[in-house]
Amino acid sequence: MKMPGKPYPHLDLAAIRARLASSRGRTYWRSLEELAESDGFQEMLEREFPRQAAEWPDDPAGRRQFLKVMGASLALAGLSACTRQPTETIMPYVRQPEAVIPGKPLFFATAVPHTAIAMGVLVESHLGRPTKVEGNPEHPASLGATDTLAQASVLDLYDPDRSQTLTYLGDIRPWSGFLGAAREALALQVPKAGAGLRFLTGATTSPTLADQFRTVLQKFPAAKWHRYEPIGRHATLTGARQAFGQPVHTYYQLANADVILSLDADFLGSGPAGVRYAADFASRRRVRGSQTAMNRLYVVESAATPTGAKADHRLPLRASDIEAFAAAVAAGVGAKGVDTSAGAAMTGGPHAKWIAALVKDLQQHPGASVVMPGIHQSPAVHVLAQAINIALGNVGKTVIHTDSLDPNPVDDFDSLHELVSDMEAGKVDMLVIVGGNPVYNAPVDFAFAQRMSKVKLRIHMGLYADETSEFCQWHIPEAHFLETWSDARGFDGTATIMQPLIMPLYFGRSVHELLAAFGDTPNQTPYEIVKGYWNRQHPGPDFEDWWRKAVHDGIVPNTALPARQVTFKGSAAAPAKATQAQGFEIVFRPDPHIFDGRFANNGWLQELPKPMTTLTWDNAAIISPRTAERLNLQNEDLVELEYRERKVRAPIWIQPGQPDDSVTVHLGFGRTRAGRVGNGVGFNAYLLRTSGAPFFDSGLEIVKLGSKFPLAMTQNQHLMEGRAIAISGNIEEYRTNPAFAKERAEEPPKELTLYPGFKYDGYAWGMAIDQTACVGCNACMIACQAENNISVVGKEQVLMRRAMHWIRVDSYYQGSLDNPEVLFQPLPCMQCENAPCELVCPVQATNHSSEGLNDMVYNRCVGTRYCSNNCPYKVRRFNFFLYADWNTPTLKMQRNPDVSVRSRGVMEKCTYCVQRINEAKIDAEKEGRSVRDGEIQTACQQVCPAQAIVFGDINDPSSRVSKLKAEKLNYSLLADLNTRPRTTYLAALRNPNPEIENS
Amino acid sequence: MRPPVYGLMAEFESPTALAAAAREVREKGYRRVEAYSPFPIEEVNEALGLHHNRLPLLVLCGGILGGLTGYLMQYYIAVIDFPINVGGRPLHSWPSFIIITFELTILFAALTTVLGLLGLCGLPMPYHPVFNVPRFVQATRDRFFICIEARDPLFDRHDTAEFLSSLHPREVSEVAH
Amino acid sequence: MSQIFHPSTNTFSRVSIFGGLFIIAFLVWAWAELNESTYATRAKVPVQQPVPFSHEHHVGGLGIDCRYCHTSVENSSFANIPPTKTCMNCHSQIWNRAPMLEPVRDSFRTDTSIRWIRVHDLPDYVYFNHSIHVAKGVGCTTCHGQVNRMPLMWQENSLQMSWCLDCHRHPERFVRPKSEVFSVNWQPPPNQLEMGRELVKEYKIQSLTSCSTCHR
Amino acid sequence: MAEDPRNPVTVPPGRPTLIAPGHTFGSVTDKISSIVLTRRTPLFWFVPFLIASGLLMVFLAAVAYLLVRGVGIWGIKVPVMWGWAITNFVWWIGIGHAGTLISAILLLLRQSWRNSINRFAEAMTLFAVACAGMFPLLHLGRPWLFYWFFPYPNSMNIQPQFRSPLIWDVFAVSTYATVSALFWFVGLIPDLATLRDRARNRWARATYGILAMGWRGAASHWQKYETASLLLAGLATPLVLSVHTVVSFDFTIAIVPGWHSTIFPPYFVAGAIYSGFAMVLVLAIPLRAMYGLEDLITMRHLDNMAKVMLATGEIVAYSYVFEAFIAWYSGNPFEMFAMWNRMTGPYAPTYWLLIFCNLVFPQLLWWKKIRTNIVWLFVMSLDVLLGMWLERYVIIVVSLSRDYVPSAWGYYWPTIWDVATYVGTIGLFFFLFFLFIRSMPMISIFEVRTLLPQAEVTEGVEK
Repeated sequence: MKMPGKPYPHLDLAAIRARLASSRGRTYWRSLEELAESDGFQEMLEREFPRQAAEWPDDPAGRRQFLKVMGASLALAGLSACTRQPTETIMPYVRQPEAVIPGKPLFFATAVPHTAIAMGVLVESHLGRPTKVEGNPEHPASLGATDTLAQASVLDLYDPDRSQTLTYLGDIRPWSGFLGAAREALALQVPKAGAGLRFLTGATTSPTLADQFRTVLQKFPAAKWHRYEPIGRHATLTGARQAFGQPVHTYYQLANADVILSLDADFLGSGPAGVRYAADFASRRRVRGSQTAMNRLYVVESAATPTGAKADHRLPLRASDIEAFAAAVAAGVGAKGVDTSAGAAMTGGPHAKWIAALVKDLQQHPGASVVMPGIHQSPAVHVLAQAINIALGNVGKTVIHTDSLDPNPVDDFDSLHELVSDMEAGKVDMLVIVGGNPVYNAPVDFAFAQRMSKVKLRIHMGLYADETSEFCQWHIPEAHFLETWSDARGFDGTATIMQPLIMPLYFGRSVHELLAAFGDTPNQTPYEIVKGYWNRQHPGPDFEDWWRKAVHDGIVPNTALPARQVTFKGSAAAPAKATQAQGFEIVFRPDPHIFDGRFANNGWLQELPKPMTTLTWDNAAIISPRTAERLNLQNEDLVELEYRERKVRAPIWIQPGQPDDSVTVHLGFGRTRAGRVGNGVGFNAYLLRTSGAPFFDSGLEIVKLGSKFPLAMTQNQHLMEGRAIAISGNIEEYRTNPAFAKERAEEPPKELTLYPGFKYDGYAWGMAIDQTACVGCNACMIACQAENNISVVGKEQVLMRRAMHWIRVDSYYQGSLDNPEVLFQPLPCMQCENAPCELVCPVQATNHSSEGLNDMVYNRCVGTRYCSNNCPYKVRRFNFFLYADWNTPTLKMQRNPDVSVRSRGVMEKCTYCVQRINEAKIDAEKEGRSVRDGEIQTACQQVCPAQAIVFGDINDPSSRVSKLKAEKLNYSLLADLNTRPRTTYLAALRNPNPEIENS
Repeated sequence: MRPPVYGLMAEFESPTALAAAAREVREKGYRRVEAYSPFPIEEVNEALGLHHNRLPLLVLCGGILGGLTGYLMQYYIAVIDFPINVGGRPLHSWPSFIIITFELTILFAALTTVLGLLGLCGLPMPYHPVFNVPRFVQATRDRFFICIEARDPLFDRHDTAEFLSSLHPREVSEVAH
Repeated sequence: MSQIFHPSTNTFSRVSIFGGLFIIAFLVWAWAELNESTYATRAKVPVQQPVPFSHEHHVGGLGIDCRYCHTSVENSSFANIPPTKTCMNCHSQIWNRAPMLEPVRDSFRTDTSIRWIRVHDLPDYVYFNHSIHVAKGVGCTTCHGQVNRMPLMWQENSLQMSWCLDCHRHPERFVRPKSEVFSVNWQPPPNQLEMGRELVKEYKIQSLTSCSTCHR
Repeated sequence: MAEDPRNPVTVPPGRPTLIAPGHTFGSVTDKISSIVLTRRTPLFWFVPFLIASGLLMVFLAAVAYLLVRGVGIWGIKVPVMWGWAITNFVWWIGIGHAGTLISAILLLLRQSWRNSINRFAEAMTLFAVACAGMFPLLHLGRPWLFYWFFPYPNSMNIQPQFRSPLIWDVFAVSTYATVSALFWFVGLIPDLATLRDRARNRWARATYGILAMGWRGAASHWQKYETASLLLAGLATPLVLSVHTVVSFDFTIAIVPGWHSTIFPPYFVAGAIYSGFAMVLVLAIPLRAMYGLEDLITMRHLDNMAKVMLATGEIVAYSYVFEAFIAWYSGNPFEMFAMWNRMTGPYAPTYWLLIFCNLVFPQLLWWKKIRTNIVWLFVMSLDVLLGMWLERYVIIVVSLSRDYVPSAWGYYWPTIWDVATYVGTIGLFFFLFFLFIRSMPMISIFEVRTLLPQAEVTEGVEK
């Protein structure tokens, strides 16, 4: 199979215009006037020589750049001018806080709320600047790891585009001004008990907030509190209500599961519990020596996801067919109280054997299996899944039911619909929107903006002055979660008290403050509010200590929700209607990185390659190869998607493993008021999304437009060309010949050399990467970016293959084009002992440390780029332009002070987070001991949910990394080149079901 | 005591004539003789007894010096001054050091050649008495000159002039200082 | 023809050929000198501060220990510049009216930092850690000179890479007993070398010259 | 001029007629020096000179913009970190081989036909090397730090890394440039003296006088002068062979499939001479026409040069064949793929065009008719120049675009700035070359004199 790369020669003016028009990329890093200037420049360029578009990173900050260079050349002319440094000042504290030791970071526990569900984290703070998010090992949702969103959240904090002022009709107003206005408006509401008062928030699990709402609603009984999440737990909730008659919350204990069936659930590394699930899942797949037990994962899915890639058996099905599939399985396992008639279509169909084998497998593991429905699936699927789990006796063992995390949960679409109709009916005088962006992301059929205009007083609180605030009189900048006090619950109910790391940078207000304004104590600080609430929960003299401990640990003791016994009522759902496939199916998915669009202005997330497609800076209409052939579509072809008389234009991406006749579009793009990074990136799929079919529906038409739209991929070639790159095998293979990977890698013997090698006594750093564990979530890439001050380069530069990530996660396909087997391979610098890159550097800018690190000395590099040419793994990254931002103050605050910020013309690369190594070594030396195993964690290792990356001293035979490298599965990448990499891989293993294999 | 003139110069029209003249001048016993021609003429050199010169020896020394400089510099820098592990290669990677050793050998040798040439010829010397002879400009075109210098013991302003004219030159002229 | 050149040109031309070589040699030498000069390195140049703080007086005269102000020198990369509070500990009592100290009092009153001028300023791509050096028996004065003789602070050494390497290559020439690390009057004993070698063994001092020791 | 009865002008039988009959010392001298000393510059000089100057401006603009923005303005990317810049570097260096080769090797081989072409061939060499030398500097990410390539005592105590072929390049190219310049200048001295003596304008006389350093054609000087020329030739010969060998090390030392090959050094040298002679022909053919030098640069010269081209061309052809064969024979999957990729990959058209230009088309040179046909020769030379440029492009770009790890594969495409920089250096080259032919004797006068029959001493030395 050929993954079509860039056509060659690739010259397409229209596309380049589109490209120029489409993306802003690095303008992020520049001030507005420069942005304007850059646009002019680009148009000029476009007129002059369109071919060149790609080679502008976006904004030639002409004059400044020029002066810079003149500076450089003058420095050269002016002899030692280049060696003399400008004068710096030091500004010490006036009164130094006790805890603070300048030069040493502090870590504070808090939580990252993901659709209000908490993941406990520890945030690194340098002299009061939060710079990096790490997982909180104590927290059930984290266990020390984190995900992409948590890593990127710190960049959101410093985003210069966040709204910075409280405004009324665009004019700046003081907080008191707002309070006054609010009071007046509320005064009118008092007589009618708040009948005209409406609140709209996103989902929430915050006990404090719930409590505040309770008081407010007591004061205004007729007021209503609506909740809307575009990517909410709609199906889960409705399914639960149907199944149990109450909003039961369900989560899974994959650590106890031998067989897992995912019904369109992308549970690995995404979603609020994704990190924990990935950890538990991987924990059951660690094949070591004679320990060859593995769990088995079946995935039935409507889009190519990392979870599907990890599956031992994957079945691509149109989203609408999954209900039938579930019914078939339910019938197979003899689930009670559900209508499984729809299953007949499947059991009679081509997948009959598959299903039979699956059912058998499930039944062989009662109480040790899990069936997970996807949040994008229909409620019916959820009901069926519950029924199957009950039938398999999984409840209480691998499937846990608890009370809802949200005290009184509501269905997103019902709730929003109610609000909309009230607004239409003119019942709403005062609407307070907190956090959400409904104007952008509400279902189109609600025509939210237009109906909202009927509301007299419209108040919006948000991190950004976004599409919604444009339609509101009042906009209140919201405080970032790292800037204020709050609390939230984890997926299992564990509550975390979120403490601020820094004063609000942009005078943001917390949602608690806002609600207080509607209560009787308008001037309470968030601290007082949150602490007050918890004090009421824990009265008594020991509260202070209790509070300190809870805040310090990042966990409120015994707040996890207890498991509940619930009785299955059977589904009230009508049996699935046979899907009449008129037209194509359209599937709406949140973007893996910018989610529902709220992170659209986050450069790290925009440039982070999406799993599988490695697409950056865009979304696409993803179709299967077969569909593409039928419609005669190529990658990057611009098409018009027409669905229920609504149209959007989208570029095509052909994704192997995508079910046929089904188009997956990612939500969250096409923002108009996201900020300089997010504006106009991609197309807005919400324009097709209706409340009737929020996640999928058939009836889509595709019209080819004939023009092209370039998509910036970081990987064009997903075939290994029969080379031993990412080696994989079956568990059976391993049992018969554990060393199969080593044999394929052809490692030459160490003696095979004319010259004596170098001795590495003392430490010898090395890394082992378990490809079986890696779930391809890309968290390592963004963690590395945050830790090592890696620049964002923008779409044009990614198109030029100049993305800067030091570690990348390659995905390779093998097998059939329609349902390929996918392998993930994280690729950091291999730290070769015989490094080809070092040999060719003319100025000794890269060479070996005494501990075997392949050092890169940025300040010595002159930029011949020879090292990159000679690197067989291509892990070196080059600053073709001045990528790093040397101007925006807030972005400087984010930087890790322990890592140099690279300048133009310099090569950079992974050095195993040498700053962390040095720190640990110094501490150890001072204590007169040697570094303990596990004391040093590289950023990529620390973030990895599946613990696929292990780093340590390979001279210490007892270290984890040594043990892994001793495994038979361990092999070196391109070993036959005799580069002697310090980073090695454990071959990927799968545990297929023989019955399906052989059929 | 400085003789009144630099010497006497005879002009010929062909290399053959010059060679013949040179021979006779030598036979007559003159030693401080110089011939001038628009291109090198071996016969004249022989006639004037110009055989070997020290240039090749100089160049050899220059070359050896260059080679040593090249290799020792590299050895010192890579092994002694700041030994760094580069791609696991030995500090003393002699095969890699050969190229620069070679280049510096050539460079030094070539520079010695040119400087040696200038030195041995006493160039640059933009001013020289022979340029005082008006027709000497033809020496770089198509005329051939022979000049007996006044410093020669046998030199006599009158007799030498007589003798030169006996060689059938185109013309004989005195060379002022 | 008439001569084009005056006889003197012979001398001129020859001199100029060799003179050229000398001029180039001179330029190279000048460049090298300039790079090492105190102009480029700023060594030995007293720095004017907003408050003319005298180490001579406080360290030499009053004998205050380095760590009284530079609190984090033993456990952080940064030795710390004392907060205004530290000054006020004493100067709220003594010299509490001295006009010279007005900036200090002002800072304390208005809660704004004093803007000290950085004296020892390494390039941003160099990562130096005070604590480990102190812990391994590198005395303050080894790098900072005898601050107790400095009425105004100046940078004692060039702080150039070659200077760092001197010690990283031959620690035995500079280390001293840990007990003496903070003593400002300590002078290397005549048997420095042999003592040094023993201390190097005793303190397990490694001679770290890998690039990533200082550059990341 | 009046003939001296004692030595009549007689052409000894069998002596090759490298110079059309009828010439005398005076006539050749006047003919060549008049080109320089003539009062008014001919139009056919101005037109190309102005075009070249225009291109030079383009070059300066491109370089200025490069320094302002960074090498990102070029099409380079991961994995193809070297694009046109290095291609041009190797191409120019290759061209720069002909001059020294002609003057050095042919001198040692006593090929007297070289005498009337070596001068401008050497000049061509110098200017080609000048153009080549630009690229290694310009392609640096931080060009202002180029001096770190040289070992010198510094406050960082850090020196160049002598295992890197790039450092070898620095030494090889600078040495080659220096030696070629010396060789060229030494060769010029006697002719400068001639110009000094023929110039009317006193400034011209002074200038040439200074440059001639007082050369007066003394026999003792001539004798040392010839020794020096032989020594320089002897030194330049291994040097000229080494330069492109070293340049080829840039590739052979690396482990990139398609680069890591032992056949490169000889094959690069042959290729260099190939393109070098092509460039000499490209210059010589119009020159002799413009300045009516047919009687000095005769058909025989052109024929000989064409033969050299043919010979080196065959060596290059042989190398291509063997490169492919070895790739297959080695059984190394990466090598095999690299070769297969050249032939069938996305850049296949470039490869096949290269094969046509360097391997197929030049076979016409076997026919004397072609070799002695001005037009054919000129076209052929241009074709070879193009072919040799393509060869380097294929080696560099195509090999890099698809190396070991498929996930990193990517395709290079030049930007307008790549083109501008390249075209710009061509401008620079001709700018310098036209200045040269206007101000210096483009043919070695004194060496041409020796080719005249009159130069023979006809009577026996012994009596």
